[in-house]
Amino acid sequence: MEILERLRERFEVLEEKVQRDDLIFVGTTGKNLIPMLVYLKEYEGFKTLVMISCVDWIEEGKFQLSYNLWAPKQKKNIIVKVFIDRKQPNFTTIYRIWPQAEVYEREIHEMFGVNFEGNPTQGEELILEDWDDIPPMRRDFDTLKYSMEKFGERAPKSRINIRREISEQYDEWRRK
Amino acid sequence: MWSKIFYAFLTLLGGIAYGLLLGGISRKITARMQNRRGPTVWQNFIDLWKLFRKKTAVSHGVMFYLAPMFRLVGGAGTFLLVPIVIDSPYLSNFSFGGDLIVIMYFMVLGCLGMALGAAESGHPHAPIGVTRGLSQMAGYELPFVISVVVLMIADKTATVEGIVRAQQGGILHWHLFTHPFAAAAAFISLLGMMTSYPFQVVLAPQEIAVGPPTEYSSTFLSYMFSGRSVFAMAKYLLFMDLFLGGAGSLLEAFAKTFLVFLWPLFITNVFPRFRLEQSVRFFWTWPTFIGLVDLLRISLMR
Amino acid sequence: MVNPIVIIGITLASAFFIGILQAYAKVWARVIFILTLVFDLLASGIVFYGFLSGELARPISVKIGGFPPPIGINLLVGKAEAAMAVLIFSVAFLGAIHWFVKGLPQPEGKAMVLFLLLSLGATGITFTGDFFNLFVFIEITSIAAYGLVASSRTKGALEAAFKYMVVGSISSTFILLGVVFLYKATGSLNMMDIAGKLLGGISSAVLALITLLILSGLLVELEVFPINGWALDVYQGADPVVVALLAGAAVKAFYLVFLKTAGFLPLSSFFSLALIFGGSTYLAGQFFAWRQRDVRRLFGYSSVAQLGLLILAAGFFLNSALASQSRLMIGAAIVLLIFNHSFAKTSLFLLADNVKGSNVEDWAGTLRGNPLFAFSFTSSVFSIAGIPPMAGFWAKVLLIFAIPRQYSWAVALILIGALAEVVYYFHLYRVASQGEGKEAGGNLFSPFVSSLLLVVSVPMVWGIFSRKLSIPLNGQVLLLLGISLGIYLLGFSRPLQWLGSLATLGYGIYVLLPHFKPDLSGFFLALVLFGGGALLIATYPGSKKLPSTFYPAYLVVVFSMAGVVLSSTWLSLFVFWEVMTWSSFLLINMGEGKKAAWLYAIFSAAGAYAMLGGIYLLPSLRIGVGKVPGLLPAVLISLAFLVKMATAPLHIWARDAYGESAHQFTPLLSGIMSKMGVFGTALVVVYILGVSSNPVFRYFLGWLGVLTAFFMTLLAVFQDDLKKLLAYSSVAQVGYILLGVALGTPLGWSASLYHTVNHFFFKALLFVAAAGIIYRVGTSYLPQMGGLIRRMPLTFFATLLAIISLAGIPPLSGFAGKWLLYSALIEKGWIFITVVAFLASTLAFLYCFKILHSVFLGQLQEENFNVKEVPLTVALVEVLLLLPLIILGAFPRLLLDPIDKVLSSLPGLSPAPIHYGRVMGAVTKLGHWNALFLMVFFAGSFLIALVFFAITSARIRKVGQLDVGYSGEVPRSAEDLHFGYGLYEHFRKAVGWLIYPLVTKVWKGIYEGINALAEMGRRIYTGDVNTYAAYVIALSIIILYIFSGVK
Amino acid sequence: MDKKNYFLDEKPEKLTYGGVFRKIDDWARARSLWVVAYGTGCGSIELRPTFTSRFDAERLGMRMVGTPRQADVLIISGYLTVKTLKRVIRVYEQMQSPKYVVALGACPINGGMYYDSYNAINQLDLYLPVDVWITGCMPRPEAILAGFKRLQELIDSGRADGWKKYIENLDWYRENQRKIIKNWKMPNYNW
Repeated sequence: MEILERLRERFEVLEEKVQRDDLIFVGTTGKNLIPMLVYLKEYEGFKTLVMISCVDWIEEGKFQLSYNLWAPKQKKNIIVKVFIDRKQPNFTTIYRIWPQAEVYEREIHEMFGVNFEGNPTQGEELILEDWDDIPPMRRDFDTLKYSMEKFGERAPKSRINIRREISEQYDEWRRK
Repeated sequence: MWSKIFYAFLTLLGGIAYGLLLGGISRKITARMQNRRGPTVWQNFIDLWKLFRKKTAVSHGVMFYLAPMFRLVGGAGTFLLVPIVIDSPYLSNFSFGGDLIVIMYFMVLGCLGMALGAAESGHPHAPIGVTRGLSQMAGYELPFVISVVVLMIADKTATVEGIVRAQQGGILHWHLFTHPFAAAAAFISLLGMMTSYPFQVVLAPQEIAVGPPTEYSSTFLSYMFSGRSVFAMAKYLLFMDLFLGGAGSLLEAFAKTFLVFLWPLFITNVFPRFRLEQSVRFFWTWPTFIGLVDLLRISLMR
Repeated sequence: MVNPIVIIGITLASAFFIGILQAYAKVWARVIFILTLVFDLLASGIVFYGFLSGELARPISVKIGGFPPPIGINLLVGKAEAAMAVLIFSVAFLGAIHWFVKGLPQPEGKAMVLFLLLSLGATGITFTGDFFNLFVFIEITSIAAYGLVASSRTKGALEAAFKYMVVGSISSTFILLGVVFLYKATGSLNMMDIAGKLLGGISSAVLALITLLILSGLLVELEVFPINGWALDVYQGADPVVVALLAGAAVKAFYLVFLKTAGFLPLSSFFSLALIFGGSTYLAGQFFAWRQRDVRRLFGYSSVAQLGLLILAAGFFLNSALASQSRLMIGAAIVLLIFNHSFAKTSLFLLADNVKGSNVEDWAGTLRGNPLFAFSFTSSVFSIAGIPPMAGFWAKVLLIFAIPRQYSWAVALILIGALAEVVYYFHLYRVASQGEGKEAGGNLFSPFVSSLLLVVSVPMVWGIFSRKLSIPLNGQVLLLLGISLGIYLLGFSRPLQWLGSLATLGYGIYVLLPHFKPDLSGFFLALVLFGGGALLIATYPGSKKLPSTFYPAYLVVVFSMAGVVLSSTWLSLFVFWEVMTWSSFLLINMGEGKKAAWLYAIFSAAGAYAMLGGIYLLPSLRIGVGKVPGLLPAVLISLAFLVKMATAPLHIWARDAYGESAHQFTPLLSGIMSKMGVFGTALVVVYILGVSSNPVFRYFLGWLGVLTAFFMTLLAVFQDDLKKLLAYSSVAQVGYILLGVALGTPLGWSASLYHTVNHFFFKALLFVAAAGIIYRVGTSYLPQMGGLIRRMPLTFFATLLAIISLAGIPPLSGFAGKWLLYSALIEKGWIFITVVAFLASTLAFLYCFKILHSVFLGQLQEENFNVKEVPLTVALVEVLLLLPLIILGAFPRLLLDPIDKVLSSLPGLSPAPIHYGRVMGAVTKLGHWNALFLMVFFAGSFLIALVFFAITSARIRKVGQLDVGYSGEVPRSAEDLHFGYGLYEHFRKAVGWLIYPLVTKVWKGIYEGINALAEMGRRIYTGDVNTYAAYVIALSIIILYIFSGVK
Repeated sequence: MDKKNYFLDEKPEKLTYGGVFRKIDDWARARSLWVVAYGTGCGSIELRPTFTSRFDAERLGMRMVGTPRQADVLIISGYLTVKTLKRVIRVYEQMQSPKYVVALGACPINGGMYYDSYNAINQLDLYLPVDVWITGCMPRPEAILAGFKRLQELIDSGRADGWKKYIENLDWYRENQRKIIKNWKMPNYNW
């Protein structure tokens, strides 16, 4: 892929993978991310930021941030991956390049606790209201335990009776 | 005098009941047209009773509290001002209270009270609905007024009785046939008055959910409900008297109002909805031009 | 008795002495300077008094050196000359005082000498009876003027002096040539001789040549168009005192000579000369001033225009073909004009000296800074613009009514010019009266005295001229107007002023009690006095913000309206109409509107002058004398009334005038003053048009009324300012009233008169309530209010009733008007109008709801949380006004019966064909309506429903204002929930094209077109002395060629 | 912000249930169920067919209304998150008594497939009084209709008194609600 060559010339490319003709994965370092995104946007035609996602690699102590870009003319996707330290999940915002990144970053902050410096609305509630634990999408968060503690056990058996009653009722009613 | 009041009261109850029944029938017919069974024709009575007997209600203030009375009294007043059976001492109601002009203005009283109460609820949908309703009213009023003026000029009277009397002597004397264009304009504007479907902009379930009575509940709503049904009856009666030659007997009245009632019902079930500005523009063009034909005819023949 | 030569001699001598003394004793020089002027003033005053008292019957003729006239120099002092001298010396004296207050110009000795010489020269020009002597005095005057102008230390003064000098020299040359030829032809230079004996001897062509030479010289000095560029430069550049003396007095001396000399010319030549030059100068001056941004140059244009008017008047004055009565009137007008202009201009120029900066914008706020300044400025401007009660008004009226019918185009010209004058003077007035108060300089003594002279002269002038024109102005009303002005003296305490006003109004009602008769004037008089009184009560709360002139102006408006309705002649109606207009102008100007009052002034003035023109065309001034052939007077007179009713397309002043006027005044403006238009139109329809004739014109009026109603209603729907909304509503309602009047049937008139009264009740109530609300809430912007029902229940209730009445919904009183109107329309058969009227009143529901919702319903905004109910007086008036709404709703006959009486008193009308019979409402041939039944039915069934509800209802809990079903959300603030902005935006999408501001654009286009023309015309004044000189010579040649008759 | 006057901060009164018209009332209430059209979870997609031509709930006298004020029945159509629960509580309390709650699907009963989710609640009846449960994931419209039929019977026989229980045990319900809604930013009583 020519684009990969061009990227290699200009930036530090840690890993690369051509999944399909129109989908490329590129890994890079945090320092190189913003130059690379700007380059992709301005010179390679990847005008659209499709989404930002985050993966928790708990074993390696890392968060992976994936920036999914789309070039409307060439009809190509490129996903730029960058790994950051899980202990100090600080990274920089890209909302100045794509304003819509603001919301994705806000969500990632809420769900993973990644801190995007410079994001103006980071910290405001987006999906969770009044969250009081570690970010729920982190893999060390025990969601079952949390659920049982907060929302109680699953319902008692006795309620099944009512259920049966209703289905009987239903049959009866159908027969009429 | 007292007997008159008594009969008027009875008529009013009858009017409310017949209005509710017609509402039920309309729901039934609509359901059948949509290939479903639909509620019973008495459904509106059940709803009314339920609302009336709810346990709690909320009030947002004085005007909110008084508005249902306004609505009911406005509807009832309009209903009672329109004679049902023309020469009957019992069923001509309070038509001595005023002529057509009075009726046209008295109609507004209920709407105004309703609008004020709704607006006081503080819910944003309420004033939105009211302003839409008022705008639409400005729309349909033009063709309606044209046809009413045509009738008043043609019959040289502004009283409903006079207009009814002018139509006696056979079906072809009905204004529906003597002034077909005016009648057409009026009947199109009736669609707007009844907020039938192409012109359903007030309650507008798709946009503002319930419209003006968003905050009304329980007993309040039951009053509004009965007010609305009697108001609808008043409009049917008015159209019957204006265009269908009035009624000589109660049975005739039932039949003719039913005819008037069917017209918006059939329209409403087969049309999608206008936006407000389309609705106003429609009223100010087509039915207006149709009505103008008769208006010009009248003014030239005079 | 003082010998006139003494005046000249002493002045000349002291001028000489001052020059010497200056070097040794400056103080003595000043003392002598001022003493001389005092002496001159006294001396000329004594002479003038001599003439006035009849002690001197014939002109004083002084023979200098004892030589008989043809040889020696001769002074000839008559009444006019003496008066002119008094004028010159008073202006000079005032100017001198101004100099002393402000500091004399340097070098002061020379300035004083030149100043004395200038006034002396001007006096000499007036006095002299000898042509060569005249030339000498002209030279003295001119040279002194050049010197004074040149010595002014202001920008452009030197250049102006140079231009003046060049042009002046040419003019002198012409005069000298004329004098030489004259001497050659007659062998004499004495005016009396020439006028008396010698003229017959020479050929008319030669005589014409001579006169034209002299006259064209004088015309240069009289600043006729287009050779007046130099004068404008002088006015702009020179020292204001000098300018005041020049424009205020010296030019008038030239004018006197002009009058004297003009007699030599064959009449027709002089007449057309005067008309052409006077007229063109007048119009050019008035219109060119529009674009002028420099105030002093603007005053200059105005002076030029006034001189043009004087020349025009001279043409008529000397026309012996006119009846002597008219010539006498024109003479009086000339005297008044001169007097008026001299002192007003003196005052204005000296005031201009007190303002820093020369542009119009620099005057911003000057009127607020200093009451003396305000007084002087206002009275001077009113004088110049010819606004009653000032003398200038009478001058204009006298002039117009003396001009015979075949010259009615001259009347039109005068009126158009007067309108143009209003435009720029009131633009200046508007700028000066608004903005931050600015302390104008303290040298206000002289301007104050001169404007005081103008004001003091008012009663005398009125006394003389109202009798002379045989206008029976109602004496009681005049007295009341006087008392009203006296209220100003209580200005130290607003409550006292308020009480005083109430007492005055009560006294007024007592005095005018005999006039409450069942006829049209009695009907409107009751409305004016009782309505004005009721509304006066509500003015109390705003005392903090009210200027001290509020109450006097308010009372003047009320009593002048009383004067209008009590007038028995059209002219007295016009006089009171003008008083009403201008006092209301002051009140509107007290508000916040930037251009509101100005627009109001322009439109009112246009209407008023049209009315004056119409009255001029009437065969008889008495109201109530037969019909008039032709529509023109009716149309012209109606224009004034239509303006006051703000009928489309004359409505564009109304929105801002109603919206921005003082809140306490707006109820009166809408409730009563707009009804004066109705009264006037009614008069026109009954007495000029005839009720049953001119159907086409009345049909046109009907369309005007109904279209006004329609479009104003539509505009009101989209208006977001409470008062402006009510303004549009008010105009629309008056449109209905006009429609009823236009119908001309008894039923239509019943509807109109009923609606007139009823509209007063509900609209005044609405405006009073609006005033109270705005006072409490602090804004009139509707989206910022809301939910006030929780804080102002009484006001809400009152407003609700008023709105129901306004919308014409039974059972309240408003419906009767609607019912009558529609019945009348259908009876008459105006079908299309009926439809539009119905539609308009349906549209009214839209804004009715808007008022109630935006102000009272919906969510209460946080900033209004601590708002209280309106003040007590306002609440009292609200209650006072809402009672009739209910009572009339049940018993409309209470009003319809008096209306029937009024109708039967009018020619061509009879009581409305309504039978009351057994029903407590009305029955016509068309329909019926039972008011009492509807009221009882409504109240009864409402009560029954309410009681039933209260018994049977579920348990009702009153919840808070944010407790609404809001998709499960908890609303954060009232503002989020309140639907205030763009209430009818969706409706605008449908019908927005109907309210395209076409009319506004047309009026604006006209205004800007005239401005562009004025700008083009102004290019004539290149500012280049060569051009000016060329103009003078070219014009003189043209004059000689055309008018001399020499072929 | 001064909350004064903004919300009614007053405990609801205990209502008696009876009177002369009790029979008629129950009969009418059962046959006139107005449902607030508030989709809380995935089950609300099932309500559309229920109320339109195919299944036609209107023949049972039911209607969708757009405002809680006029509604009698609140349908909890599937899982509830903490965030939705807040709104549901508010909607429920804004409805006028007598009022009924119908819970749809497995999630309100025991958390369903979201039983271990960090934000879906497990037992609805801790927070709101449920009159009828309809199981399924999701229940088909037929089941929903059957549920409503059941609700009608309960009302008709006077046994659908969740609204009374709610008022009587308001403190208990509030305690449960506040346990999971940490930051109670609502007015205490949402009438």
